Amino acid sequence: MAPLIDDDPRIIEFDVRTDEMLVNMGPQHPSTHGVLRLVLRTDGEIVSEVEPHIGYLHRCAEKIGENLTARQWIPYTDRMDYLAAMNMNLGWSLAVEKLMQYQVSERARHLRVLIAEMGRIASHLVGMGAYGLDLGTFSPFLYAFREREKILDLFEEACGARLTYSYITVGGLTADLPHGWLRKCEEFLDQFEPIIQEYHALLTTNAIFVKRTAAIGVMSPELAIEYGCSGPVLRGSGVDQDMRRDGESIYTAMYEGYAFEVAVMKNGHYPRDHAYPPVPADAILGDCWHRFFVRMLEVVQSMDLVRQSIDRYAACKGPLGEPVKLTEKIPAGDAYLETECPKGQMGFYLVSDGSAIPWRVRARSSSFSNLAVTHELCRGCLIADVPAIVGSLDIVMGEIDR
Amino acid sequence: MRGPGFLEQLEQALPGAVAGSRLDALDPWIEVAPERLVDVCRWLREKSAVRFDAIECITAIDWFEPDPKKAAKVTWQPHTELVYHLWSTASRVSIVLKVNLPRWKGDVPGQLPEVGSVAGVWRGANWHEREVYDLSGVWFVGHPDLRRILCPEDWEGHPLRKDYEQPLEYHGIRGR
Amino acid sequence: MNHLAAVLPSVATPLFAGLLSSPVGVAHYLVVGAILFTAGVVCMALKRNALGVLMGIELVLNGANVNFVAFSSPYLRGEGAASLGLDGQVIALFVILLAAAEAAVALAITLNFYNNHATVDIDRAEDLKG
Amino acid sequence: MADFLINTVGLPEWLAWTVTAFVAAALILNVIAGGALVFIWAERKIAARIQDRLGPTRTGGRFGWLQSLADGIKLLAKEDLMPEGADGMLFRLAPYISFCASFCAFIALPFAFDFVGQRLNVGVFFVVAVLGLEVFGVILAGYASASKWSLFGAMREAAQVVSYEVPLGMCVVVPVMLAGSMDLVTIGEKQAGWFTGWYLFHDPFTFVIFWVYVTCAVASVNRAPFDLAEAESELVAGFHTEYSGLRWSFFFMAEYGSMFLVSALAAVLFMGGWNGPIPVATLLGLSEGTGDTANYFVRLIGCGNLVLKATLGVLLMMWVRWTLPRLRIDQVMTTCLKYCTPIAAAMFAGAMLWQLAFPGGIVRGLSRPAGEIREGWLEGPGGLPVGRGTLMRKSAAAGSSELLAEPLADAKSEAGIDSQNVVQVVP
Amino acid sequence: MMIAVLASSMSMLGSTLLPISGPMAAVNWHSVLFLLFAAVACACAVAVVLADNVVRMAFYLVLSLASTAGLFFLAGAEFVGAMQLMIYVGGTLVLLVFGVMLTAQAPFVAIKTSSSDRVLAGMVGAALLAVLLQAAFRVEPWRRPAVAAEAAPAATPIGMALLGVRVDEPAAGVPAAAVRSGYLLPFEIVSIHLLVVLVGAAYLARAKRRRTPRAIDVAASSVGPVVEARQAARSSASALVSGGGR
Repeated sequence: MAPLIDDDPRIIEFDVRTDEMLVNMGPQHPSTHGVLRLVLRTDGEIVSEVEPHIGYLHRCAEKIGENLTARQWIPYTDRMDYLAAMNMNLGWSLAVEKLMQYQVSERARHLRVLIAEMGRIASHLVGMGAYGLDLGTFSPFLYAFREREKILDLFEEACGARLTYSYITVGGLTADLPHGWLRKCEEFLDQFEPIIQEYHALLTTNAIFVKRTAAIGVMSPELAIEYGCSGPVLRGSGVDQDMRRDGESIYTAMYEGYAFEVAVMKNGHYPRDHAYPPVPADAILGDCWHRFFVRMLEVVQSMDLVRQSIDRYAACKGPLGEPVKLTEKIPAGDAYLETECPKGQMGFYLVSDGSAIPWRVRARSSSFSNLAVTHELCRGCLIADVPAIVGSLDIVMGEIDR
Repeated sequence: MRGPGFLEQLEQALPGAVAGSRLDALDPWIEVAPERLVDVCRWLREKSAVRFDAIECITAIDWFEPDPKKAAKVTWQPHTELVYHLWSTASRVSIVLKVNLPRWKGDVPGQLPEVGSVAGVWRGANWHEREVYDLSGVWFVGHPDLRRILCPEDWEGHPLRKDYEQPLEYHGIRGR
Repeated sequence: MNHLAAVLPSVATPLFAGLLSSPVGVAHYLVVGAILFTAGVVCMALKRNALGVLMGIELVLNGANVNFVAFSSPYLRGEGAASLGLDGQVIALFVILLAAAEAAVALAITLNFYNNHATVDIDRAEDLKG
Repeated sequence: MADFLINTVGLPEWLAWTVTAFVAAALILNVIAGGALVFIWAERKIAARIQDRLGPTRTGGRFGWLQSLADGIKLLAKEDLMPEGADGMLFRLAPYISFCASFCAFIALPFAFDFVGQRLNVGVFFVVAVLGLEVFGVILAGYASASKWSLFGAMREAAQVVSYEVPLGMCVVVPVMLAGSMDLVTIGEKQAGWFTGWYLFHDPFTFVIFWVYVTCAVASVNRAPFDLAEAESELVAGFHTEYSGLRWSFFFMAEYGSMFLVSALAAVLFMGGWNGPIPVATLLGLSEGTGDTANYFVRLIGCGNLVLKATLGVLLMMWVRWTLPRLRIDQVMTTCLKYCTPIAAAMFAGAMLWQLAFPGGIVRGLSRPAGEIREGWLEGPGGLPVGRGTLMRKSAAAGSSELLAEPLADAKSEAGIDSQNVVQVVP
Repeated sequence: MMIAVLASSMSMLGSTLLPISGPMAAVNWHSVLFLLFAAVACACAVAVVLADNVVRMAFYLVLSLASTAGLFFLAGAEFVGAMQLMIYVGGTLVLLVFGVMLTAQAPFVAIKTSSSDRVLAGMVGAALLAVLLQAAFRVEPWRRPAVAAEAAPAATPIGMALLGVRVDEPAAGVPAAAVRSGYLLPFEIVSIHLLVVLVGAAYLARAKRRRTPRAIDVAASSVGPVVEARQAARSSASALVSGGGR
């Protein structure tokens, strides 16, 4: 390194110099959302480089998929994003159905929307609570889990499992909803709605929370797109993209007739943002605060969708339909389908040689792409910002490592 | 992506790059000559009418049947197929590129097949290529940092190859 | 040496006799001050680490402070002994303040030295050697 | 107590004093250790209530009273680990240094009039100074652990606590200025009577500076949102990452001890100390000097008062901790240097000017313009100061603003003068 | 030599302690505490010299200085004692340890001194100590045990003195007017000095460095370009039948 002289334009800071230090954040660290290892190169409190190391949770899900039939692989999708297992089931089922060119019944379609959106609420609640935890406040986490528990209760009643559901499956769903479920779901939504204001008071508008998140980890839309980021991470940067609207027809057809607006800032406004706290003055589009806020908006959006789907499902008198056989043969060919999962666009790619067991199974993880951008966001931030940034990406290691 | 017009544009811009295509498939795809892959990708991202600004996924498919009885029945020659799923945020369309590589470079077992890296075109391809290298054993020439990503650094073999055999033990841990 | 050997028992006997029962005087404090001072001087001479030298200086100043306070103390004044009164305490205060200032500057110099030479070994600081 | 032991029990003097010292030490230790037990239990219950759950319910009966005791026993039984490469001696000593600092500061803290380990003439200064020593144990712990996270925690703690001593000192100086003494007992005594006499309500500046004090106190004892040194989401557990078992619990005893200490200090400095909002004892006719038993009774009530106020302060800290996210290190320093310090300085100046303009505070000063004003140094006939006394101003109704001086009773005897000799003081 | 001094003093201590082991009733607590603090202060000061590890040195120094503060309290200089605790122990030494950590290359910094240096320094130190002790014992009145005096608290007089007003009684034999000026000027000088030092130290300790580009600096440009690009692409992509979307 060439010596610096005082009027060198490269010098911007004068500071007490310290030695560079390599620090391991993880794999056992409270705020790495699982077994993620971040190697930080720090100069005092300032992080000059972050390198994520992944793979601690690698379970060869894709290899396993080459030895099971398509329906048998459903439980393995549960364990990818275990916080939104319903959405994972849906993504894989749709990909297989796309290759099989299979059409589920209308009733199943509405039920799938209902379940998937409930799953989204549950996932965003965890994301929100855990983000509070990353910033050092514990209470919102429990508030979020309290409500999530109720969703899990509902799921348990519907399919018997609380975390790994395997409920949505190729050709429909494993079972219809039990009697009285819809009423309980509506009751949940009614009591949940005012609680969102509580979350806004505790986090979104909290001065310290804003200070910790606004203008931190700013991601430009170009950067987000180039890294293949998706979901709230992409929309938090102001890119108007939502697979539920922009995806392939087999997926978008599911949402046909549903009214929803993509939660993204347009002309300085979020959809229906008059009902929510205003964007703080020092927040920049693409920072941690916006990513968080998009999630909060999507909770409301999903509630709306759930209400709509409840009506449609209740009105739909047709049969639910049976799932395909466990050993159903899949036509030769390949199909790739991306669905809008809570964490982002989850893609499933299926190559079949005509037998019941796929030749190749591929899961394109949204968190994988979202995490890859970490080292760009964390350059030059403080150590305390690293959990804030990683937390705002809302990653799930089960999905990244597969 | 259906659109013979687009394919013609590509062929005009980069003659000889397109090795084949199938536009009536479920996901229409274009097969690209391995040595022209980076050029094609750069053209798709920067020059084409539809800017494919995001790379969603890179998949390697190992077309190889280890069971000799079944292998006699298959219609294809053993090869490794790379599938690139690209996406245009602007116009919300996707495109599929396929690249066929030999299973081993020069058919010498153990020599990884090589193809140009597109990490310079989309920075997001970096990790995807690392994953393909790690699990399927394809060497991406020009990749800035091609290391294993999911498996440990000292892991042997590439698990998603069909002839992969799990090691008997790894650092004293029983494998099978 | 001989002188000291002759002096020590004569002065030390009243000092230590009834050490626990009789009140201490200024001399007791002076002994503590002397030990601190000496330790500081030795520390300054001995340590090659710049920060060690700094600590030696602190000890020396502290030893001096003990003396000032002892001379000013209303409790220790023996009959007929002159007292510094308040002045002793005020001087001790100034010493403490200036020691803090000195420590800050010395530390800054050490850091600067460390930045340039990547060491705090003062034996290596010989750039200005003629 | 020593007198009692010597005269009534008949112990030899040295034994009596030793016993007295040990009893006093044991009492303070009890306040810290017992206080820590109670506060940890309270923290669990409060956190649980804030988070919509129950907290400990079974251990030791209905409300889980014995939960912290059970935890303590568990910690005792835990293996005492020390990382390889740690500096053994410093690693082992560090928790005790922290605890000692916390403990020592209690020596000068009055729990009621004369209920004090050692009444120090510079009590406030002593407490603040000793409290600042706690940081040393933390630094040593962080350094000796041979863990980078611990080191980060230690560096943060050092930077933070040293910085916050500046505004904290300024806040503390205001009551000292108003009382004209650094003796905590005197400061408490000055606020006797109704709650309007508290320095909190002395004038608007003291009211503001009280909240600055609260902020700085929370920061200097490392509680959320300033718990940077042990920020669990960033630094795993900061300086005590590598600690386990009893040593770890000593850090916590020190933390809860300090929390109680700064709260008690706030009570003494701003909220009348052991004087309740309503002078119940005085209204009942019980006051200092009524008799030994009455004295003791009054002081016991005062002690309860102070503990209650300090506990309220601790509860406030808990409430804050379970509500707010954590600040970042640069924001913590900004809060200190850009907000707390200037505000404290301005309020200090304001309180000073207020004291000049309306001596006696907002309530007393305005309602009683005449009479006792303040204490000061009196000049004798030769121009030399002769001793402490009270400056009087004749009532405004008398049409004179002349300043009179009257030496205090003890000052008179001390200086060997009587009030006749005292003349005017500089206005 | 040092050992000789120590041995002789130890033997004297032993011989003189024995006779008074009986009448413990006359224990002077001031003396006991003094001995305690003095012993800790001296032992730790020696330990500072003997230790090689800088952090341990700092630790011993803290104990030594804190014990000295205890001595100050015993000597009736409560304000100085508290000041010592606050500034020296709480401030200066924390700063020192900070410096140690900033300059630590290995986890535990220990620059060894050669043993010949040790011997030499020990000899010089012992000689110095002998001279100092001799001086300490030379003046007769100093050795006299103190007259037990109840002293007035010194904090207020010190404060007044620093503001230029002396309210304490002048020392014997000094004319009152001579000490009346107080310490206002030195106080101001020290204040300015501290300020200058603060600025100077901050200036000296800085290091030049290149700024790491922060993510915020390469921050988000607006969404505008993407939206425009999308519109452009939409119109130009009309030739395509997109595989997705509507």
